[in-house]
Amino acid sequence: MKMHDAKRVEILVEAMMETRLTDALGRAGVTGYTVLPVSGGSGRSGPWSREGQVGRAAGMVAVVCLVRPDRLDPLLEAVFPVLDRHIGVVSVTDTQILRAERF
Amino acid sequence: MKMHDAKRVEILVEAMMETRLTDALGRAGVTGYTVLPVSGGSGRSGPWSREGQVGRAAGMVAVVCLVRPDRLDPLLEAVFPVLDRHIGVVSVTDTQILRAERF
Amino acid sequence: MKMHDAKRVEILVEAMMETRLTDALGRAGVTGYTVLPVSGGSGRSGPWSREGQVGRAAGMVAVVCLVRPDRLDPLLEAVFPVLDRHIGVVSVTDTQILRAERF
Amino acid sequence: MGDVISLAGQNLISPMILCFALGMAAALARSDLSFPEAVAKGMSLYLLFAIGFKGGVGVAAHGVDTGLVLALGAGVVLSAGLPFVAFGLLRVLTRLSVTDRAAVAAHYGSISIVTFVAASALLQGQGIAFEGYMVAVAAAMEAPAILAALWIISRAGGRPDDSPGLWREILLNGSIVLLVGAFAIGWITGEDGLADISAFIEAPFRGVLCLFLLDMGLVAGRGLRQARGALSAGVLGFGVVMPPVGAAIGLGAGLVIGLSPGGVALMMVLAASASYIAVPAAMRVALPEANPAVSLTLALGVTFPFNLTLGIPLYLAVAGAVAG
Amino acid sequence: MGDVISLAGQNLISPMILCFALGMAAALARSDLSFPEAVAKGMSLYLLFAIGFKGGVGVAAHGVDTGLVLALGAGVVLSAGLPFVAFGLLRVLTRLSVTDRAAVAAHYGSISIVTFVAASALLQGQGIAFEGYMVAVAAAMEAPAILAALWIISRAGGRPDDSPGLWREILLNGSIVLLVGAFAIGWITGEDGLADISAFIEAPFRGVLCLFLLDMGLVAGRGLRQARGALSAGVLGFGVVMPPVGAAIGLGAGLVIGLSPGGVALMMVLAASASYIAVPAAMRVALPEANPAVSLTLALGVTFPFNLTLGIPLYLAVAGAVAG
Amino acid sequence: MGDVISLAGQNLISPMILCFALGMAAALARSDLSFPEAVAKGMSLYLLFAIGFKGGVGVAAHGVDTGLVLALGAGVVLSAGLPFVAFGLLRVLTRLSVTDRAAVAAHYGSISIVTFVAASALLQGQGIAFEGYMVAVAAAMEAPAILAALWIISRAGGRPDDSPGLWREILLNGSIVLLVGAFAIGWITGEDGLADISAFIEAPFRGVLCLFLLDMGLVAGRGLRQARGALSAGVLGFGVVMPPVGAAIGLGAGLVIGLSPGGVALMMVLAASASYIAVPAAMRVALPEANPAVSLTLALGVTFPFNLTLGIPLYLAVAGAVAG
Ligand SMILES: Nc1ncnc2c1ncn2[C@@H]1O[C@H](COP(=O)(O)O)[C@@H](O)[C@H]1O
Ligand SMILES: Nc1ncnc2c1ncn2[C@@H]1O[C@H](COP(=O)(O)O)[C@@H](O)[C@H]1O
Ligand SMILES: Nc1ncnc2c1ncn2[C@@H]1O[C@H](COP(=O)(O)O)[C@@H](O)[C@H]1O
Ligand code: NA
Ligand code: NA
Ligand code: NA
Repeated sequence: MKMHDAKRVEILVEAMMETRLTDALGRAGVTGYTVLPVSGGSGRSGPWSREGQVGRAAGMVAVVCLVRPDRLDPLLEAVFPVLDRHIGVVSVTDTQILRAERF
Repeated sequence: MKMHDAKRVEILVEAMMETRLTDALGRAGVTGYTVLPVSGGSGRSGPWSREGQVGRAAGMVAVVCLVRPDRLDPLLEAVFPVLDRHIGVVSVTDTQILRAERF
Repeated sequence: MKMHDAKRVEILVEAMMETRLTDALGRAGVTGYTVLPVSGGSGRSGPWSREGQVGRAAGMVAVVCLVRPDRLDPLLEAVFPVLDRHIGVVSVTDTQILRAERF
Repeated sequence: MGDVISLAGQNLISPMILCFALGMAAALARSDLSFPEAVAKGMSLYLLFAIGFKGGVGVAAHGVDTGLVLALGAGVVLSAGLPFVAFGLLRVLTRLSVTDRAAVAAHYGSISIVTFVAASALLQGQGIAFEGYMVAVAAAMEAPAILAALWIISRAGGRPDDSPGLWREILLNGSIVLLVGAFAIGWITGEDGLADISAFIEAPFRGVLCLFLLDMGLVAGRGLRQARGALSAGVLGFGVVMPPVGAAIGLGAGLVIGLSPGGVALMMVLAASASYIAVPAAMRVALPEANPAVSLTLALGVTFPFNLTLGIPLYLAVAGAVAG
Repeated sequence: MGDVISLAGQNLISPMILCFALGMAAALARSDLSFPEAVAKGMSLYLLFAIGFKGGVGVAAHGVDTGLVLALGAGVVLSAGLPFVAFGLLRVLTRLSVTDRAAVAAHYGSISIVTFVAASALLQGQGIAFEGYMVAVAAAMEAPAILAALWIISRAGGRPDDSPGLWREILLNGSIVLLVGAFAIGWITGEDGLADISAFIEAPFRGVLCLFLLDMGLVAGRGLRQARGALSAGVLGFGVVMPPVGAAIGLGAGLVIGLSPGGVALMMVLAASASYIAVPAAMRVALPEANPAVSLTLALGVTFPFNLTLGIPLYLAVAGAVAG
Repeated sequence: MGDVISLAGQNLISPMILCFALGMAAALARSDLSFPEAVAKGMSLYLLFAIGFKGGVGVAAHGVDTGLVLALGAGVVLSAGLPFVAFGLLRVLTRLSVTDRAAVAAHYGSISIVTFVAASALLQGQGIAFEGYMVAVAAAMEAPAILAALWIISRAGGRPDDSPGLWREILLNGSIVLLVGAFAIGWITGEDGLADISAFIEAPFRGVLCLFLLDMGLVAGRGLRQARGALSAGVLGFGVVMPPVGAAIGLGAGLVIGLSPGGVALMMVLAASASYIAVPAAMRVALPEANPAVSLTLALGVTFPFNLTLGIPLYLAVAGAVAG
């Protein structure tokens, strides 16, 4: 089946910043992304879990964007200022996609 | 540690099609997959979120399959007709797995 | 933007083993990981789903660790004994990360 | 006339309506107020169970006669017929594609159980009796509209996905099974069964309904905000014209089969309401090319609030005047 | 005898049983009706809290005597002893591996709190009193069976994972802590505490139990559907033979320590029931090679419905006849 | 004095406090007892809706006078002023950075609605009346403290993120909107509205509060366990010194504006309590460099239990003695 090169960008970011991040993605012309819930984790600031939590202060989400390789740089440039002072981890993986006309 | 080449296929598909997709995977001999919940996203048809929703019409799931490279093509051929007319994004990434005897 | 080579380790493990796994990661010096919920799946032991379940016996979680390449082996060696007799799938993917000073 | 206005006025300042309005206002103002998906589903399961059970107890109490069969038949005919009316009206009022028109038509032939619940709560508040089996009529009206829409689209050269799996999904979808199952349990266990669990399904019912309507307001408001632009004036117009048209047809049906005034009012409500749970899901499978934002926003963001605020009191007053 | 049948018949058409049947039927028919995991857990937390609290209030009201200590002791002995009975019976009836037999035996030595809750609801419905501390006995019976099963498997040359972490997990697992904690709070605050929150933990209790049983029916039905084939006739037979055997042993224990007829019935129910929450989780850790589909489907899909429909009325009638 | 002790003693063995203690003990013992996030949020939505609604009904019943305006004004002044007191006290007692001190100060200027709910439940249990609009005062006290803290940090050379988006988020955050919205609905619909849904928002209220406090105990205990070490003795000391200091200032404010004894007690409670929902979220956005473990653990793990067990009875007794 015909596949096309693409990048899978996975952004783990604190939940409070989700809207700011997706707004920034939108401004950078990235309208395709998917948000996955995160139930817990651990980092330099220690472990955390969403269990029984009401407030949104402790918690993260995973935002996954599949983009054409040439769209990667604008995406990262848009994302960076949002994450700058905030908790967030960005990874970029080479991947292949079906139906590239959608991207 | 001994690792083996494999493909990580990630299928983002609208929730209503989950059973049809996994049935198709089963028919193609792919019995190993894992389903992750998705809480929101955005695409050409605009943004959406599962918050407060009762119906299943708006919503997606992420189905992750790890397969041996030679099993990729049958998998994609089985998946394609299900996704054809539906919302769905398929990405395939090279990866390495432990304990390949399981796949 | 400056990116750094890294490994994305994704461990699908039965929910009962989550704490043992993250404890083992901690002992191996891996303090950064993120846990994603899993809603269902299928394997050699058949399909399962979390819907309506109260007990934790049937169910998995996905633990994602981004590590520097040289930290991969200790990580896998720490993880292996925990998974040895248990349900679990480990995949390792080459990736690139921003802000490597955090890892 | 004065009565209609005063009833509508009273209705407008009931906790139920105000909760819906609060939700809608919060969503339009972009507040982050939201209910977790699991809580929304939990409330919906509770409401379906309670309304089904109480309907069944009502049938057990008053016995069952030919009325039940007639009403079920009328419901099926309405549900299968209304999509044609809606499809025609959409051609006149909008420029939607045939596929989108068929999808919207399926929503309006089918019913909204929460509108039904809100109407029966209002009837109960006013001490107006109605046939317990109307909840079974509601269940019977979910599916025929889908069949009608698929027939319309096939005749227009479309290619709906109507595999057998789809039919099992539609007929055994969770809300129908729970509604009909709870109805059957209520019928079998009758007043004794109700006594057993009435502190759970009767006492807190209206309060849960308020919170659920708050959540629906949030979802409807968010939909409206995100879909601005997708909805032309003609489409919006359809959303408030179709309910009274449907209600008028429902009125005829209710009178013909001889329902009580309360029953006629509920038949009007069912005909006037549009599905926003079962049909949207079925349409995603059967007519994936239809734009879900159009039909869902119309059903939940326009027709539902219209019925909730103005429609229901109007239908009640008309039913009272004509059938009373 | 006629009484047993009429009691069983009445029980079979109670909302509780019918809800379970509805869930099971819906799952077997592949309906998509389902409860979100969070809602199921929420209902289970509610039921554990309410039943524990009410048990504690019962002890506060009637004082505590040597009966409590005797009953706890009897519970521990039963829980540790029944796995040996189950293990032997499984060797006769099935071809399961030693590991699977040990895992199943652990489930049947331990208890199902929902079966206990359903039985006490039935007792209350019939106005039969029982010792409030029976809920503490239920808690005490969760863990010893696991120890017994691990001992069995070790003697058979197996290699269970019995690290200290496991023991903390078993003894401090969420349902035991909540049940015992709520029991303690009920005991400390007594009737005053109950008056404070009875509108929450008493009035809606049976209704919540109905919905929870509906969910259990869904999960049990799905399990049966997916595990068809994994369960031989012998395994299925064990699922209905073991409960009466356990109940008979529980009857003896209850009579020896001098419980009231209601207490004897509950002791029988505890002995007859099989764990489907705590033990399955512990077995995944300690005996990962055991096939969870076998023991879980057996406990939840066979033994639980058997006890719910036929077992409980039978145990009640026997307890009434022998201890009454 | 004896009265204070007996009131505190009674309070300590109420189901509410014992539930919180159970949760904390379970978390410290590393039990896996936990509430799903969705259930915790569902309970919190219920409590906010119920307390807001009942406050509004209270205002509808007793009419509104200048007292409401004065109390709102006093609340805003307290919320904006207390952060300065807290900031100063933190400089004396701790070695926290300026950023962390400002973040903690924002938490203590703002309020904890569950502390308010627990206090009003205690007042109701004792038959002490209070102004219904105190719930609106609670809502008004959420945001000013954040503004004050950002002003403090700016003056200290810090660089808070105070974009306009932040202000919409703070003022329209879900809990404020729900509380104020429910208050308005209660006010509009009055006693009739309450009669409609009191079986939902009044009868089960205290029971839901117990389960919610159990969950809060679990979260607080887990936070304490994970943050051991992050909290020095000075920081812990601040957590128990600041509440009485705030309460004393709240007492002055309540007396000046002439609240009833019950109202004065609640004003003290508001001033003494620290936010653990709205402010932590706002601080993550505005002051990301502040360590959330410090302020959240302090507010939820130290100050909340202190107020719940000792603080509230103390403030009640003082308010009764001074304003009674
Ligand atoms: N190396 C990593 N791999 C995966 N997730 C991480 C990693 N480092 C941090 N995280 C996530 O980011 C959160 C905050 O990290 P930190 O700022 O280091 O405390 C953690 O709780 C994890 O959820
Ligand atoms: N490039 C992308 N990367 C990640 N997810 C996407 C992408 N495009 C679409 N999606 C997901 O697929 C859904 C439907 O996309 P669309 O059909 O373009 O509206 C979106 O709401 C996203 O959840
Ligand atoms: N190839 C695979 N790809 C993704 N997930 C898998 C795969 N194999 C197994 N799993 C997951 O691991 C669980 C247990 O697998 P098994 O031990 O084979 O029954 C399954 O239910 C899936 O959630
Ligand atoms: Na209709
Ligand atoms: Na047992
Ligand atoms: Na305060």
